[in-house]
Amino acid sequence: MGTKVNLISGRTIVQGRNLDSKMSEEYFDEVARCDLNKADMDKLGVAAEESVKVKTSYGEVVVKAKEDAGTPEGIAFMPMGPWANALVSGDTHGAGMPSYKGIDAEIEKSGDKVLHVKELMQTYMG
Amino acid sequence: MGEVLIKNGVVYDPLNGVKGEKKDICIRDGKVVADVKNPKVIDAEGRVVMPGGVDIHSHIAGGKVNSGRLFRPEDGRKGVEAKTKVCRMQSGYSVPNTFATGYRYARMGYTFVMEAAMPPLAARHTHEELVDIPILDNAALPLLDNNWMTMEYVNSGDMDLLAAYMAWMIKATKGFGVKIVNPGGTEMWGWGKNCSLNDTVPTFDVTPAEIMKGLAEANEKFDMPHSIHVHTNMLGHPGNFEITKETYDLVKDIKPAKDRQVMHTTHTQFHSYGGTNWGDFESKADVIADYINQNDHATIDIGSIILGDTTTMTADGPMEYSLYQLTGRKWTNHDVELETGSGITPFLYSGKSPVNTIQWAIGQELALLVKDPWKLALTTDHPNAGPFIGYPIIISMLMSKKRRDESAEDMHKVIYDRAIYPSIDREYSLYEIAIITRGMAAKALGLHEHGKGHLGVGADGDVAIYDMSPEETDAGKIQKAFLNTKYTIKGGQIVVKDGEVVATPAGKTYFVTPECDDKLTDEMVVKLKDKFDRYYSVTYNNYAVQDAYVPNPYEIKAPWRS
Amino acid sequence: MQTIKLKLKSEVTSGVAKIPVEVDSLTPDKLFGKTEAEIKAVRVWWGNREENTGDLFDVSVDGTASSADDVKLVLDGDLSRVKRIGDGMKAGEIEANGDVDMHCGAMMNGGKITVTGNADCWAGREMHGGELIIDGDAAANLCAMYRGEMTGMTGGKVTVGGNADECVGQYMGGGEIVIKGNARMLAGLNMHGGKIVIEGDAVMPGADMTSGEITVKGTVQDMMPSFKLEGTESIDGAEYKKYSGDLAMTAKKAKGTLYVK
Amino acid sequence: MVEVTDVVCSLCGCVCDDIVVEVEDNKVTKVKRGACSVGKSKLMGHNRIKSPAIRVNGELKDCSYDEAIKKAAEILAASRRPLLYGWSSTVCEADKVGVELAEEIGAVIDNTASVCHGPSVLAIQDVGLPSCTLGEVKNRADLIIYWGANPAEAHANHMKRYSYVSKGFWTEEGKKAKKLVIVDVRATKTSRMADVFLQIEQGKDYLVFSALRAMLYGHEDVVPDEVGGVSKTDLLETAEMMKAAKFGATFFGMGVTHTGARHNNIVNAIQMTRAAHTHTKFSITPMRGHYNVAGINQVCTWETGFPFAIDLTRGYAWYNPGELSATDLLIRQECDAALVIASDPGAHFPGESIKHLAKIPVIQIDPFPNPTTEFADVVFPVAVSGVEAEGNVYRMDNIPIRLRKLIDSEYPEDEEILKRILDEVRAIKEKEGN
Repeated sequence: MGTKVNLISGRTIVQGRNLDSKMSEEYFDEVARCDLNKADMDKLGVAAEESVKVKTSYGEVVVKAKEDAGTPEGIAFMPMGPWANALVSGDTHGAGMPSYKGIDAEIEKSGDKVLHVKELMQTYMG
Repeated sequence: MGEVLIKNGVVYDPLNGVKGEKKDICIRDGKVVADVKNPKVIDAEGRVVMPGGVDIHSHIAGGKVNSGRLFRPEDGRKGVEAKTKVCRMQSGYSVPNTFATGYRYARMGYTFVMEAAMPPLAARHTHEELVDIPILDNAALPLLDNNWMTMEYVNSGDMDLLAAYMAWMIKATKGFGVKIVNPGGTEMWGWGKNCSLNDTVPTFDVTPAEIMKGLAEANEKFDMPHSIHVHTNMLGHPGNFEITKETYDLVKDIKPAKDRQVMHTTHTQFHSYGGTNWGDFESKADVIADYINQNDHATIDIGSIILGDTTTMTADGPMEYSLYQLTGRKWTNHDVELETGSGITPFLYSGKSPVNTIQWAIGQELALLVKDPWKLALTTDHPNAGPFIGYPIIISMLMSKKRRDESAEDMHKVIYDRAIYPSIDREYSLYEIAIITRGMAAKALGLHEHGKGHLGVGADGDVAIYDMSPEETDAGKIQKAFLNTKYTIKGGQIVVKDGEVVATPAGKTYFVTPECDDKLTDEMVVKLKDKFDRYYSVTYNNYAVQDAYVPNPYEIKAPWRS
Repeated sequence: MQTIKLKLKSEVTSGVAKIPVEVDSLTPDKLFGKTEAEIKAVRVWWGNREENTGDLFDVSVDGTASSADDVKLVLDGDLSRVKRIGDGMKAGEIEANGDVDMHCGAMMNGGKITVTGNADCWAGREMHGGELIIDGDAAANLCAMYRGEMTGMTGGKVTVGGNADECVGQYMGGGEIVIKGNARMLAGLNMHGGKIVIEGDAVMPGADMTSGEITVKGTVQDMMPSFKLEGTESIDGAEYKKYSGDLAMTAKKAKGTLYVK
Repeated sequence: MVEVTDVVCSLCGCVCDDIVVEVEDNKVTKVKRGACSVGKSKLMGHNRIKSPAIRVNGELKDCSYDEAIKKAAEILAASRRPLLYGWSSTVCEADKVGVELAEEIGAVIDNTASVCHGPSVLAIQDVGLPSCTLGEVKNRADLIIYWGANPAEAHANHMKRYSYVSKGFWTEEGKKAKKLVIVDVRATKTSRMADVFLQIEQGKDYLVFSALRAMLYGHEDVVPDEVGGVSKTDLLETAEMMKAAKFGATFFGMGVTHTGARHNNIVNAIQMTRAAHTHTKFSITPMRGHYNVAGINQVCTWETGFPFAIDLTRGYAWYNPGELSATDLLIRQECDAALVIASDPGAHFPGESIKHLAKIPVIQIDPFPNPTTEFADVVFPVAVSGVEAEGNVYRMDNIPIRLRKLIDSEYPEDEEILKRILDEVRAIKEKEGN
């Protein structure tokens, strides 16, 4: 069973360190992930490093779950990057800024593989 | 470069005493020469010919100008013109983009503009924009009065070290001279406060008066082309005329290094206010003009108001805050560590407002009441009192009593009670206009020795040909002629023809190198480096403006006067 | 009465890219007095090239007009990439059949525009007069100001049959806006005059308002915490709480009125 | 081995300029001091794009720079609605050529501000920005507020060099004599250092700003007991701290620009600063991301009159974020070609935008392969500014600093590639008689 969360994305230091090496494993490990509160992890029945599928009205991706005490219950945090951005709304409401934070999302445990950057980008090709 | 011959024009060249004589001007390789052999001939028959205009004080480039552009897209939608085969795109009215700035000045016959306030820490920004302004030769005045180093040396009385610091900063910023803006007050604005001329600035234990006197003394230790350039305390406050007078008195006894003023006070309109509040606000232009008439050590530019919407901007942070509190409009502030600050807010000058009406009158009154035009320059403190493209309006006002009377009728009736304006009959001649728009400015900046502001042999081939007869008395026609030249020639090249920009050569940046004794400099640098190590947010070695920022340099050396 | 029909040719919007056509040169007052041939030759921007109206639209003209008021412009075809319909219009009538792109009725001074579908952002931007009717939804910044300006709509009337997105009537100084459906966040932001009626729900209405009046007939989500409850009032038989604000602008400036159920 | 001092970091908006590195055999071999781990990583270098390339039958095939320039110019000259996007991780000298190219081909030019601090720019256009240089904060500020910003992760040197942890003239004691307020949805490394941590409900920033404004103007009576998940007591305490400060400095990040009311959050943050200014000195500064995003805003502003999202279709500038921002244009499928430089929309744009980008011809200019490279049709490898090329950049507080060149590059600079494309475009247009 999935759980409903409010999804936000943002920078992390490892993501920043790999801004110029986004094709690297370190970037993949850092960015293709989703931070959740322990309560939400338990609710989903996932342990750290297990895969979850995150779905919004705009797309879905599979990423690794990570427990983070600082993230409140009901909030999911993903480092900014291609995986989070597969889920965000492009509607800028006449302001030019997509909603990178505050997206209604649903998370469920998943047995699917986490797509590598190249594979993820392939999903946008024609 | 080829030769140009401007034939049969009626020439006004005040620095050479030429008062409307029919005279040919010959240019070869960008300079005025005695004769030419195979020139391109421009027939100026019956038209007014002047040296290229020189603007002594205008805000055209740098951080606060660009902050003004950035936060006023509503200004940017005015004055829009598409690119042409010759010109880049144009936008903006009170804060035009760099391209429009160059084109519009050139179309008015101006070929040199002084950017009047360069925050030293952001000097690279000023230069980046100056490079991007087409046609105009230019220079910029670094702000040196609220600097901690300056205040500390003034406090300790080390005038030689102050001079060494001043020299180092002018070199480091590729600047032209010393700019002073609300001395002490901008530092106090770091804490949200302000001060007046004789108040003590806490921590540094100096008064604004001492700062200005100290910098004037330091400036005159070198053969600086320009004097200190002053925006004194309490700009825009009712009753500030006393402070303005006191400011002049501070430097009365200092001997200038060259044949020029010891102090230039800018946008003097904003400093000639009487009254005690906005209710009893009145003109004291007569008192200020009298002072200038009776003394020879100070010059002014007027900072005349152009009615309408504009963008005010100055390093005088507290003043901009007061203005924003009056209007409630958008307000940007940018304090610069250890050095200066700035504030920006839009403002509407309305002829219906009694205060704006008196301000409007004062600028012109100053021009009309100062007897010797060699003591004043035409400015609008662009864009503070209005955009520079309003100069032709002011010129037509000064030349026509009739136009002034007609205009006064459209203003608030307070003009008849609390301004001197309606009683003044003087009308400027074209010769006098040539003085206040080029000759005086060039001389006050020391640029006449470098080919600016005149048409004598050896001068730069910068010429404005106005499409008007010297006999013209119709104010409307005068205004039109001064807005768009028949020809503007820059360095011997035609850049404007029939009011249209036809060529856009790059301008040169003039900067001064004050030559200071190495020992003094070394001693000063020890103290300066400590400031960088402990308080600046950039390093000493990354501070000075690199040569790459001034691709078309014109260096003026200013030797130490033992 | 004259009817000018312009139907956008399908090939204009059938490419990989949907490049907008900008029709600010095609208002009833600008087309008044022109022959069909002249209308076909009016230049319009399609991307970075100027084209003849006749090359992008099928054009037909019926009847004659004695003034611009008598000119009715009917726009058909896929209008979802047609921007600036009725931009700066002074007189006459425009009927746009379908969804229209941004800036419909921007800076409008007079006349009437009817949009039978949805209107994209900035419909009625800086509108001074006339009437704009949008049968469907209005996207963000309906009747708002242009960037940096402190005045949005100053006059005229706008009716939206469906919902409206964020910032309805920002910096509104006059005129009237009626939203039959819901309004997303910050309707009446910075409002300093005029009237907005939202028949459905609203989020954070009236922020930073200094004058003017907003009525929300549905429910308010996230009521601004800086409004003062002044009492209750009955409007059209229903009981409303009357708030004044926005006190975040200081008490001196907080002269706006917000009616909430 | 040579030690180079005063090295300027070309990674984030902090633009630290006191870095010391070692260079040996035309390589940066060690970052000795001054850089955070992110900056260090930048200086040490990464995998590079090796050769210019053109996509043929779905595969990038290496080619010469001449061939790539010809191809790029053909794409741009033929385009009816080209988008030129990026510009934040290169120097102003290149940005200027970019504006000229956009003007020449009637393009929309936009920069990464539109997905970063574009909302801040819109807010500044509404109410202005009472701000100061970072050194002012260092020397004077006794109250630091980070709102929706997490410098410990995103601007790792910020607190140390400029704000809470730094020591300056009136702040010799450093953080001991300062107060730190953090406002965030999540508890972070940064929030752990705070004197006051306001953990607000996601998306409710706007309400919280308005409540604080009302308090600063003396109208706490109308504020309800809880606003945006924060108790009135905590808000009152914060308001009192603001009033009591000698110099307050607010920094805000994408936690505010990306969420809820977005640009209007920033308007409200600035309005809060104006309200605080009626009590004491207060400043507010956006935590700009890329090292020169402030610079491309500056260049665009002085050349076109506007900072980003500029349409030069008609030969003059029409500015309108929300209409002309890159993500809007792409989602609306308006563009028929794009040039991407010094940025990575493939990684940072919403999927919906990338879908259109993948359909149209894309020219990429970048030192490093990234997600955008996966669908780029013409690719130019270039020198790394700040390591292999010098030039001017603007720090987050708009202080201009010159990047240093530390080593030679086998690749051309951004500016050179852009100039060559511009020349080639002009040659094509001349041939066509335009």
